Amino acid sequence: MSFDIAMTLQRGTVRMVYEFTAGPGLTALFGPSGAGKTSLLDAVAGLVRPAEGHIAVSGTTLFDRARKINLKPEKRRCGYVFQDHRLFPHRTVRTNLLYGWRLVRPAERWLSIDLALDLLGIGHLLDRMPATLSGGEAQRVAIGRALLSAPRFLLMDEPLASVDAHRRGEILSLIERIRDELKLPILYVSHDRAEVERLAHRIIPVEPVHG
Amino acid sequence: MSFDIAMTLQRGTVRMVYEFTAGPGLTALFGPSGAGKTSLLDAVAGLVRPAEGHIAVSGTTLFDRARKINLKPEKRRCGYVFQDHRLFPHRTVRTNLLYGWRLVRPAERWLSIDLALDLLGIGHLLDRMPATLSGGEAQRVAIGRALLSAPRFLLMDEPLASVDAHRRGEILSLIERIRDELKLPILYVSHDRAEVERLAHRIIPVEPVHG
Amino acid sequence: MSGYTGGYMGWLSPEEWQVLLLSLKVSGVAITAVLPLAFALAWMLARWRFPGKVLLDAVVHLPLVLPPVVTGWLLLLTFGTNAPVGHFLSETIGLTFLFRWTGAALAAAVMALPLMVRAMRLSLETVDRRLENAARTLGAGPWRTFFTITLPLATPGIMAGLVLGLARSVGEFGATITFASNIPGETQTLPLAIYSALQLPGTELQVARLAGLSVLLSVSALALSEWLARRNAQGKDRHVL
Amino acid sequence: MSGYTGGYMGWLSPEEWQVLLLSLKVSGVAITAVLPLAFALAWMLARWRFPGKVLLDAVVHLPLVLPPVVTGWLLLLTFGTNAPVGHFLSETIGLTFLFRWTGAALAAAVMALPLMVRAMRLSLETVDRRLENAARTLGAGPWRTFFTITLPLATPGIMAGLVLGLARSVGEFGATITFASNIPGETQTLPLAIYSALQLPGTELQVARLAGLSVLLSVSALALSEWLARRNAQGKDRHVL
Amino acid sequence: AGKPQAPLVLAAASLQESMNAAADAWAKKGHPRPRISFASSSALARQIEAGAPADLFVSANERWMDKLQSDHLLKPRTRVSFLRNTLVLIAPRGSKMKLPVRANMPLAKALGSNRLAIADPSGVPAGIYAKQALTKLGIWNSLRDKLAPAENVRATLALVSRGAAPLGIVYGTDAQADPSVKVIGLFPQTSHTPISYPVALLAASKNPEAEGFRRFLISSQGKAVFRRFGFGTK
Ligand SMILES: Nc1ncnc2c1ncn2[C@@H]1O[C@H](COP(=O)(O)OP(=O)(O)OP(=O)(O)O)[C@@H](O)[C@H]1O
Ligand SMILES: Nc1ncnc2c1ncn2[C@@H]1O[C@H](COP(=O)(O)OP(=O)(O)OP(=O)(O)O)[C@@H](O)[C@H]1O
Ligand SMILES: [Mg+2]
Ligand SMILES: [Mg+2]
Repeated sequence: MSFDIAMTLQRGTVRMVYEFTAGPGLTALFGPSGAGKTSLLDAVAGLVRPAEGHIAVSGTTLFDRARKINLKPEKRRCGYVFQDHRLFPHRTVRTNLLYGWRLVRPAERWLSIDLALDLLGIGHLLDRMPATLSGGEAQRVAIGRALLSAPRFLLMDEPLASVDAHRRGEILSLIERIRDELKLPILYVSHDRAEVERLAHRIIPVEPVHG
Repeated sequence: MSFDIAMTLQRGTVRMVYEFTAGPGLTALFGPSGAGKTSLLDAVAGLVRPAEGHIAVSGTTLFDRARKINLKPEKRRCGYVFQDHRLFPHRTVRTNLLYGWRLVRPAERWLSIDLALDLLGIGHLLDRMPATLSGGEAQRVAIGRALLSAPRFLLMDEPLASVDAHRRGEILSLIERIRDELKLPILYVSHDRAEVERLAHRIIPVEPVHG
Repeated sequence: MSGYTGGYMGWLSPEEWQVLLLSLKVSGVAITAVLPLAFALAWMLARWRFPGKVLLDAVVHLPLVLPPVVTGWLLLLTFGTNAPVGHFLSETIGLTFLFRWTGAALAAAVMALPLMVRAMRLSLETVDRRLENAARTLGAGPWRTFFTITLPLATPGIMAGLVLGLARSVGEFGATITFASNIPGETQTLPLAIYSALQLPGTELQVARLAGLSVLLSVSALALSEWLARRNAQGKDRHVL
Repeated sequence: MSGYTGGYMGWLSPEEWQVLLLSLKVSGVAITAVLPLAFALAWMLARWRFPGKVLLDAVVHLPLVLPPVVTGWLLLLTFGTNAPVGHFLSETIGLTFLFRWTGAALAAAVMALPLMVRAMRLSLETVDRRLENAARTLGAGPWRTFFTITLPLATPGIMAGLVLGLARSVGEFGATITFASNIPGETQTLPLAIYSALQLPGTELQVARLAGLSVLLSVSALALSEWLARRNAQGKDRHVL
Repeated sequence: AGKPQAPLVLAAASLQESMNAAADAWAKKGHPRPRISFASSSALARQIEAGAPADLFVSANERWMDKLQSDHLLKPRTRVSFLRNTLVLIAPRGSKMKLPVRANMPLAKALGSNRLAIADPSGVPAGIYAKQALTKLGIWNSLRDKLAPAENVRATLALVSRGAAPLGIVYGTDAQADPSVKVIGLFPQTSHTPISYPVALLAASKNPEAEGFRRFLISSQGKAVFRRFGFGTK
């Protein structure tokens, strides 16, 4: 099982319940705005602590309330592309990209910097500060930063929302290669039907629970 | 002419040249990431000052370097949906929505609060702070805030990027009604072909100029 | 403190009351009066670019750098009855500082100024200009934008500036005694009363009581500011690891 | 200042040099030594929730609230040779404060502490926790996250704290003369030298020169900090109206 | 070890000029020049109580010396009161004020709406003496709300020389040292307890030079130095 998730999250007054298992490949999360997709990714990344339940990825338990397991985010080795980019504002594009890259053993890296720059089309931005990037440029740098940290699985929250059609095609191909050649499990959030249908092995509906 | 724009913008080392006129209705700006779409909207809103040229909307000159005209942003009466939302973090959703609404004479308003809440599906969020909203929720509040300020023209920068398909349909209908019934000029940025084809009377390509 | 009766342990003696109330008045007036100036200076330093900015910054910091006695002495040279500014103010608007509680307030204000400016400036510098721009497109003029967006977003720094300034003004001694003298009931604030008591042996208890009052005053201000800050932060919840 | 020769106008007299260098040493050591403590306190106040937080906050503010003479006196009672802490320190690590430049540094550090803590806390509170979370998902542990994300983002507050603290320590008088006394060459910093000069009639020029030195010292620090801040801000350009 | 170490002297701030001159004179005789820390007597006394490693204390008032003595912080039989001072009424140099010091003198009237500069009478020695004198002359009560109490004698002097106060009460030595004020009256010695400066060796002192300097201070040669600055000697 790539993902084995059964948990309850509490955010403010909202309570969200998730329960699914997913085999290898890319799993798309599909659901209306506010259903809890980002919250789910946050919990898998270890940034939000579930009230109940367990989270396992590729057979490794990341969280289990009953067994008192709660891996720290930095031990989970996820590549998280945030919905809001979260580039480090005090570092250049270059040092943003290298942030995670420097923290893994060279042998574990599976994407070369040159290839990432080329496929994402961000080679000319290396010396810029994030505040000067356009929306799509920032988004592509965020994707690059996550991939270069050599994660063991990917969490992608609308990674292509403001990327133009041409780049989108290239990045989709890259994601497909990661999915098929490296066989990384991927949790993918998108509102774009076409994107989801092209990429996903399965679609998990995320429905809002009110209570 | 809805939009009559001929200007040069300087951002960092990049110089961008725009020149187009557009008749009534919705004008889509289409172009690759980093081409300068957001910069164009910023200039029309009065947030960025062009190096050269002029900007006129519906016959009103907003900026003209030669004639030393440069209307302040608050006098331009644009409804700007920012690519990065820019909700006021210290105000509730309610007071964010009412911010512009309170500043126009009642007679000039063309959208009722109830209708906005209903169409955007944000009625249940009124007492929340922006930091607690999901990506799509924040985006819809940003749309509502811009529309409720009773603008005379709209600047929309990927307003539906992270809105789900169902809501997207409703909001597209709303934009169509604004376009057709109120006849507001609209500058619309989107990377979504389908969206652009449904909405736009014309498509202005924005191409990166390097120099 | 002249005429201290001692022995009255249960509550405050009349003299202690007098000193406490005067301290409250002096600090309160000083901080209230200097607040707009401090904010204006913070604004200029945070937002404007002009030649001599570092110089202005330095002048604002002066009361912090100079020994308080020197500051008091400079105040005397500027606002004394025979000094041009002091003479002018007393002739035109009847405002005199020398040996008056207003002088103590002036000294406290001057000493608090640099702390207030720094804290406010720090907050103003982190206010996101893009939000101000958003307010402008929604029809708010510069002033409305300032009052509805910039000012509220800078609240933490303003609060910090108020607390620092208040604490500093409550503790102000050197400039006050030099400029406004140590007149019971008029300019004898808590630190001056403490100083008087410290001059003689065997007054430890009296000093401790007065110091305790200072602390009490400031702790109240602090607690109030923390409470306000917490109320202000409500709803701004963030991801918590 | 004992043995001031006067007349030597072109540059600094040997005594002035001595005072200046001592002031530099005292302030430098004080600020360097107290920086980690100030930051740790700022961190606790900004990030932790614990019972007694307001109390800790109040204790940190104490040196600001109390007249400096009282602070100096409390230091005497704590770090004097006859006092338990002072005795312990001098017996174990041979560190004595009384009548030593270390005492002047301790007094300066204590007085600078509240200003440093406040400014740093203000910046720490505005650091976006979501960026720290992002660093964690990229494989950085809490310490690395702290040093690569939190600390750099809090730089403006740390710089402001340093400047305020330095300025305050350069101007510190009351606690120093009470605790460390006024010994030329050992504890006579600029403010104490100014005090000594003020005790004599006809020393206005000398006072002005010494005060000028204080100002020079602080303006240099200020200019340096502004320059660093500007260098730091480069590239972070924002929409400008 | 070679040269003997210089003793550390704690002296009241008002002795700054005279004590430095005395130290210079002592150094001229081939001794190491004493290091002197000038501050208010109360601050210095508290430092001694806290265990300050000093050798000699010269106080501007007897009360603190009494306190130290009763706490056994002085070397027995080394305390000597060796200087005297006077109390004078001063005005700015240009003042035309004529006001003989006597019982029921019209000081309050002479002040008008101005204030009398005085060292803080609730603690600072010069202020305490001034209060005694004004009480003895029967005019203390009439002056109660006409006082401008200052931090110390020098600050009092500054208030007068800057014109902030038209009249002030300071030590004779201070008035003599400051050319911008003039003495317009001398308070009778009988109107206040004698103004005397005691010196004593501290119990903690280990410096062999200290006793020599103390003896020099109270010798006729030493006293001569202080007389030059207007002090009386015993
Ligand atoms: N301060 C700056 N220095 C250098 N280049 C800048 C600066 N600010 C903006 N730019 C560049 O200007 C170009 C136009 O940016 P803009 O945000 O207008 O693009 P956009 O068309 O909106 O792109 P997107 O679709 O990605 O949002 C980008 O290439 C951007 O990197
Ligand atoms: N502090 C909070 N208080 C109340 N509700 C909260 C809080 N934080 C999050 N929520 C709510 O939790 C729900 C899930 O949010 P989440 O960000 O996971 O949605 P999402 O599925 O990612 O939506 P989108 O597609 O719009 O990004 C939303 O309805 C949001 O408003
Ligand atoms: Mg989301
Ligand atoms: Mg854009």
